[in-house]
Amino acid sequence: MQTATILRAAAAARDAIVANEALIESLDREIGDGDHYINIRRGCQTVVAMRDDLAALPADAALQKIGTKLLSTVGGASGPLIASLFLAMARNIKENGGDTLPQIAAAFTAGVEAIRQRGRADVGEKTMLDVLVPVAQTFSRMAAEGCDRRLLLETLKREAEQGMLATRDMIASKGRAAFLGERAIGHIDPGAKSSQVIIGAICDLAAE
Amino acid sequence: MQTATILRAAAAARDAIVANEALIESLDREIGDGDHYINIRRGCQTVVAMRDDLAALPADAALQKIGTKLLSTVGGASGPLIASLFLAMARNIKENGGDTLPQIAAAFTAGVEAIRQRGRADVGEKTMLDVLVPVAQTFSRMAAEGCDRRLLLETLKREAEQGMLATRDMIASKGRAAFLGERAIGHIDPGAKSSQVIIGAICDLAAE
Amino acid sequence: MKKFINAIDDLLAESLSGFAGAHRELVSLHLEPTYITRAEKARDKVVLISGGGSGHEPLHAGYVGHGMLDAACPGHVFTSPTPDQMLAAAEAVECGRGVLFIVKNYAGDVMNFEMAAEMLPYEQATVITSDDVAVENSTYTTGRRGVAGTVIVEKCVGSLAETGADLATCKALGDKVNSRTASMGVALTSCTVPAAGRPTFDIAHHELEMGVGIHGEPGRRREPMRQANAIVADMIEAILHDLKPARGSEVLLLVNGFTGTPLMELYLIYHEAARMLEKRGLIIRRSLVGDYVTSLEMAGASVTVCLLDEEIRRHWDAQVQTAALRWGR
Amino acid sequence: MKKFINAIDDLLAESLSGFAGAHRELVSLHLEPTYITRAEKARDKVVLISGGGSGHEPLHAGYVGHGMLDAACPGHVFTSPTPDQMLAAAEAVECGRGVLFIVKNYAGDVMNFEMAAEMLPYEQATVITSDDVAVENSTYTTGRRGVAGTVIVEKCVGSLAETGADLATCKALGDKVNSRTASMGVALTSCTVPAAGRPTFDIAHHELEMGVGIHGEPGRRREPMRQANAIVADMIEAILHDLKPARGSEVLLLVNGFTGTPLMELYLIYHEAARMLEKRGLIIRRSLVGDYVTSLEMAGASVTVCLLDEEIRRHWDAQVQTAALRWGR
Ligand SMILES: Nc1ncnc2c1ncn2[C@@H]1O[C@H](COP(=O)(O)OP(=O)(O)O)[C@@H](O)[C@H]1O
Ligand SMILES: Nc1ncnc2c1ncn2[C@@H]1O[C@H](COP(=O)(O)OP(=O)(O)O)[C@@H](O)[C@H]1O
Ligand SMILES: [Mg+2]
Ligand SMILES: [Mg+2]
Ligand SMILES: [Mg+2]
Ligand SMILES: [Mg+2]
Repeated sequence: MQTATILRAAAAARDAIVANEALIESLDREIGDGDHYINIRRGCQTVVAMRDDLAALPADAALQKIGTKLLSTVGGASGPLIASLFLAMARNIKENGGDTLPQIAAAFTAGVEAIRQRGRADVGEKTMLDVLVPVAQTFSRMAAEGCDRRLLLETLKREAEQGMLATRDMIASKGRAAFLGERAIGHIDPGAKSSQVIIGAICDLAAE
Repeated sequence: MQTATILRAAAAARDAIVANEALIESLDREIGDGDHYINIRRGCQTVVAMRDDLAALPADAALQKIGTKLLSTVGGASGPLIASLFLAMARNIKENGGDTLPQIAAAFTAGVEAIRQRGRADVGEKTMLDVLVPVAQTFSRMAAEGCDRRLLLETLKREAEQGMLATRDMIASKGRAAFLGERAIGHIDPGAKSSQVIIGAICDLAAE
Repeated sequence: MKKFINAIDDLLAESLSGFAGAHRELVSLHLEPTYITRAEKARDKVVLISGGGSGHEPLHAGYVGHGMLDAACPGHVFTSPTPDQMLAAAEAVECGRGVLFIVKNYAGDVMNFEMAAEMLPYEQATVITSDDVAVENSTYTTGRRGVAGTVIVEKCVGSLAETGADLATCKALGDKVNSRTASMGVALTSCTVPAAGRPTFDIAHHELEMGVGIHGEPGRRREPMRQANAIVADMIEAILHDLKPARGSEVLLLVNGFTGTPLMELYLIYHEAARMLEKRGLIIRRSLVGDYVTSLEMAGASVTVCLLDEEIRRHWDAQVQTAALRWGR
Repeated sequence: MKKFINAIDDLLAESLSGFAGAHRELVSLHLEPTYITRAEKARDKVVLISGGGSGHEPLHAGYVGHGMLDAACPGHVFTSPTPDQMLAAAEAVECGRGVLFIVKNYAGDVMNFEMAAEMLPYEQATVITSDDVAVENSTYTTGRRGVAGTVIVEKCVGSLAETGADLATCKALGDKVNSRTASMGVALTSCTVPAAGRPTFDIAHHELEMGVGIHGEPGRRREPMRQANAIVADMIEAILHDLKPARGSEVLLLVNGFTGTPLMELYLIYHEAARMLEKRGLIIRRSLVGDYVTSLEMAGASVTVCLLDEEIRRHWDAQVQTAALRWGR
C-alpha cells in the first residue's frame, strides 16, 4: 500500500462524508447527541491536511502518524476507536508488510480487531462494528482466494451496506444509543453509516 | 352615594374589564410589561369580594376600606394610584358629604387630583390621567350646571373614549412606556384603556 | 406557555417556600404579607430592604443575608410589591439605626415604596437604581430603568451597613455606586408572564432587541441578529458613552444572563467585553458572570460596567453570605 | 440557531478565555492541548482531573479550585476531550500522590480517559459516575449515564483529597458517593449543538421528554406536558425506586437546571420534591438549587438525591473555592 493511496483515500472519504452530511448528522441526532458528522468530518479534514507531512513517509509510518493525530483531534467515542484502527494497521504492516492484497486485508482486520478491543464490543451491538467486521472478514477471505479485483470491491461495498442497514432493527448495547433500549430500534447507527460511506468511497476510488 | 351603588359599580367594572381582557393585556404587552390586565382584574375582584364587609358601612368608610385594601393587593403602578383615588374620595366625602351630584363630582375630582400628586403626572403624559382628568372636569362642570342625567352620562362616556384614544399618538413621559420614547407612539396606554372601560361600564350602569 | 408550575396563583408562594426551604440556614419566609428576612436578625445597623416584581430571581430574595440585604419584598411576577409588605418587613428587621430602601426605578416600585416610606415609623431613606443606558434620559422625565447594576448597589451598601455606618452614609454610597454604574441589555427571545400565558413580544428568528428591559420592555431598536462581537461592541459603546471613563480607570465588569442564554455564551460575551474595555485603556479589576438579574425564561444578556474607586472595591470584596452571592471571610 | 457566538470554530476557545479571564484568581487556561488548572498548583495530594464535552457549563471547569478539582479538560460541544489533553493536564498538576480521573459514563469519555490512563506515567485510578436512573440498567451492558450527581462526587472527593488521603481512599469515596446518588431529568425544550445548527430533537408545545439526557438524548418516554407536581412525582418515584432509602435517611437534594428554566421554577420544583421526600420519611439535610450541569440552552431540570452519611456530609460541607461552588472556611 502506498502512502499516496492513503492520502487519495482520505480525500475521497472526506468528500463522501460531506456529501452525506444531512443523513449522518440526523442519525446521531435521533439516537445520539448530534455530533458524529462533525467529529468524523474533523477527522477526515485533519488527515487531508497532513498531506505534506505524510507524503514522504512509508505507509506504516504514515498510518502511525495519522492514528496519533486522530486520537488528539476527533474525540467522542469515534475518536479513540478510529485512532485504534490506524495504530493497529500501522503496527501490523510494520511487522508483516502491506504490499500484497492479503497483507492489506490482514492489516485492516487487525485494525478492526483493535476497535473491538477498545470498544469492548462486537457485531450485533448496533455500532460501526456491524459494518467493519463483516467487511474485514470478507476482505480477508476473498483476498486469500485471490479473486477478481472488481468483484472484491463490489462485494465489500455490498457487505458494508448490508451491515449498515442491519443496524436499523437492532437494540444498541454499546454507545450512546445503548441508553435508549427499545427506542433505538428503527434508526440506523450513525457510526455504522459513516463507516459504510467511507468504505463505499474507497471501493469506488480503487475501482477507477 | 350609597355603598350598595359602589358595590354594583365594582361588579360592573369587573365584568367590563374581564370582557376587555385581550385588548388591555396586549396594550401592556406592547408598551409595558404585560401585567396591567391582571393587576386591574385583581383589584376589581378584591373589591367585589369585600361585599359583605362593606355592605353595612357608610360610603366614605367603604371607600376608605376599599382604598386601603387595593393598596395592599394590586401592586404595580396602578395599585398606589387607584388606591390614592379611593382614599382621597373617602376623605372628601367624609368632609363634604357625597349625596348630591356636585358632591360626588367633587369627591371624584379630589380622587383624580390624588392620582396626579402620587404619580407626579398630568394630562398629556400618556397615562390613565388622560382619561380621568377630562372626565373629572366635565363631571364637575355639568354637575354644577345641573344638567340632564342621561346627557351627563353620555358626555362622560365620550370624554373617556376621546381621552383614551388621544393617548395613542402621545410619547409617554410617565410610567413604563416613558422608557420607549418614539416607540410608544401608535399604542394606546393600557391604564387609559382600563380607566375608560371602567368609566364606560359605570355610566351604563347609572343610565339603567 | 411551558413552565414548571401548578396553579398560576400558587406559583409565587410555592417558589418562595422552595427558596426558603433550600436556604433555611440563611433566610426566613413570612407570609401575609409576603417578605423574606435573614434567618438571623442583624443588630445595631442600618437595615437594607429591597423588593420588586418577581421573575428576576435571584433578585432580590437571593441577596438577603450577611453583607447584603436584611429583607426583600417580592411582588407578583413583574408587578411591584405593596406598601404593607415593606412596612411588615421593616418592622421585622429594623434595629434602631433606620431603614434604607433600595428600589429599581419603575413607577410602580417607586410609588409603592414611597407610600410605605410615608407610613414608616422609622428614620428612612431610599436609593433608586437607574443604571440602564438603553434609555436615553433626554426624551422623558422619569429617568432610566434600574437593572443588573442594582446587585452592585445592594452588595456595596450591604457591606457598608455591616460596618455600622449611619443611614445618610449608606444612602450616599448607594447613590454614588448607582451614578458610576451603567448597563445595557439585549434579548434574543421573549419572556412569558405566566398569568398572561403568551410571549410579551414577538421576535423573529433573525432579530434581536437591543436595549431590552428586564420585563421584556422594548429597547432602543429591533435589529438583525449579528455575531457576538458586533452585538457586544454596541453594548459597550452605549455604556462608555454614558460613563465616559478616563483611560486607566479601574472597573467591575458584570455579564448578566437573563436565563435562557447558556453560561458558555455569557463567558464568550465576557471575553468580547473585556477585550473592548481593555482596548479603551480600562483595567478590569473585578468580574462577575452569571444569571443575577433575570427576566423569566428570556434568552439574552446584559453587560454592566461599574467605575471602581477604593471604597467601592473594598465593599465589593467584603464578605457576603447570601443564596446567590457568597464569598469572603 | 440564535446564539452569542462569532465563528463556530472559535466558540470554545473564546468562551474558555472569557472564563479564565473572569476567574483569574482561581484558574489558569492552557491551550494546545486545552485544559484548565487551579491558578495555584496544589501540593502533596492526590490530584483530581475531570473533563467531558462542553455545553454543560459550569461543569467541569467551574469546579476547578481548592476543595474540588485540580484540572478540567473540556472537549468540543458534547464531544469528549482527547487523551493528549488529559495527559498534559496530569503532567501540569500531578504532585507525587497520583491522579484520579472522574469520568461521566459515556463511551467516548470512558475510552478517551482510558487511553490517557494507559499512557499515564503516574499512579492512577478512575471514578466513573453513573447516577442517571432514567436508564434502566437491565436492558444493556454499558451502565447508566453520568449526570448532575457528578458534581456531588467531585465535591466530596475533592474535599477528601485536600486532607491528604491516598488514591485508593479517594477512589473508594467517589464510588461510594456515586452508588448512593440517583438523578432523573426532564426536558421541556431541545438544545441546539452550534456546529449542527438545529435542535437535537423536536418536541411539541404540549410535550415533555421524561428522562432526557444532558446531551438531549431521548429519555424514558415522550409525555404530555403536566403540572409541576405530577412531573416531579414521577422523577422522585424513579429516584426512590432506585435508591430504596430507609425511612429516616438523611439526604442531599439537588435541583439542577439545564439552562432555559428560570430559577423561580427550579425553586418550585425543589418545593415539590422536598414535600414528597419528606412524605416518604426522608430528612433533607443539605440542598442545592441552580444550574450546575446544563445542556446548552435546554429548558428543563433534573432532580438528584444523594443518601448522606456522616462522611459524605462532612465532605459536602467542607470549604470549596471554585467559580461555580463557593462556601466554607
Ligand atoms: N463501544 C463502542 N464500540 C464500537 N463503536 C462504538 C462504541 N461506542 C460508540 N461507538 C460508535 O460511535 C458512534 C458515535 O460516535 P460519536 O457520535 O462521534 O461519539 P459520541 O457518541 O461520543 O458522541 C456510534 O454511532 C457507534 O457506531
Ligand atoms: N406616574 C404615573 N402617573 C399616572 N399613571 C401612571 C403613572 N405610571 C404609570 N401609570 C399608569 O399605570 C399603567 C400601568 O399599570 P400597571 O401595568 O398595572 O403597572 P406597571 O407599569 O408597574 O406594570 C400605565 O398604563 C399608566 O396608565
Ligand atoms: Mg455523537
Ligand atoms: Mg404593567
Ligand atoms: Mg408590572
Ligand atoms: Mg458526542
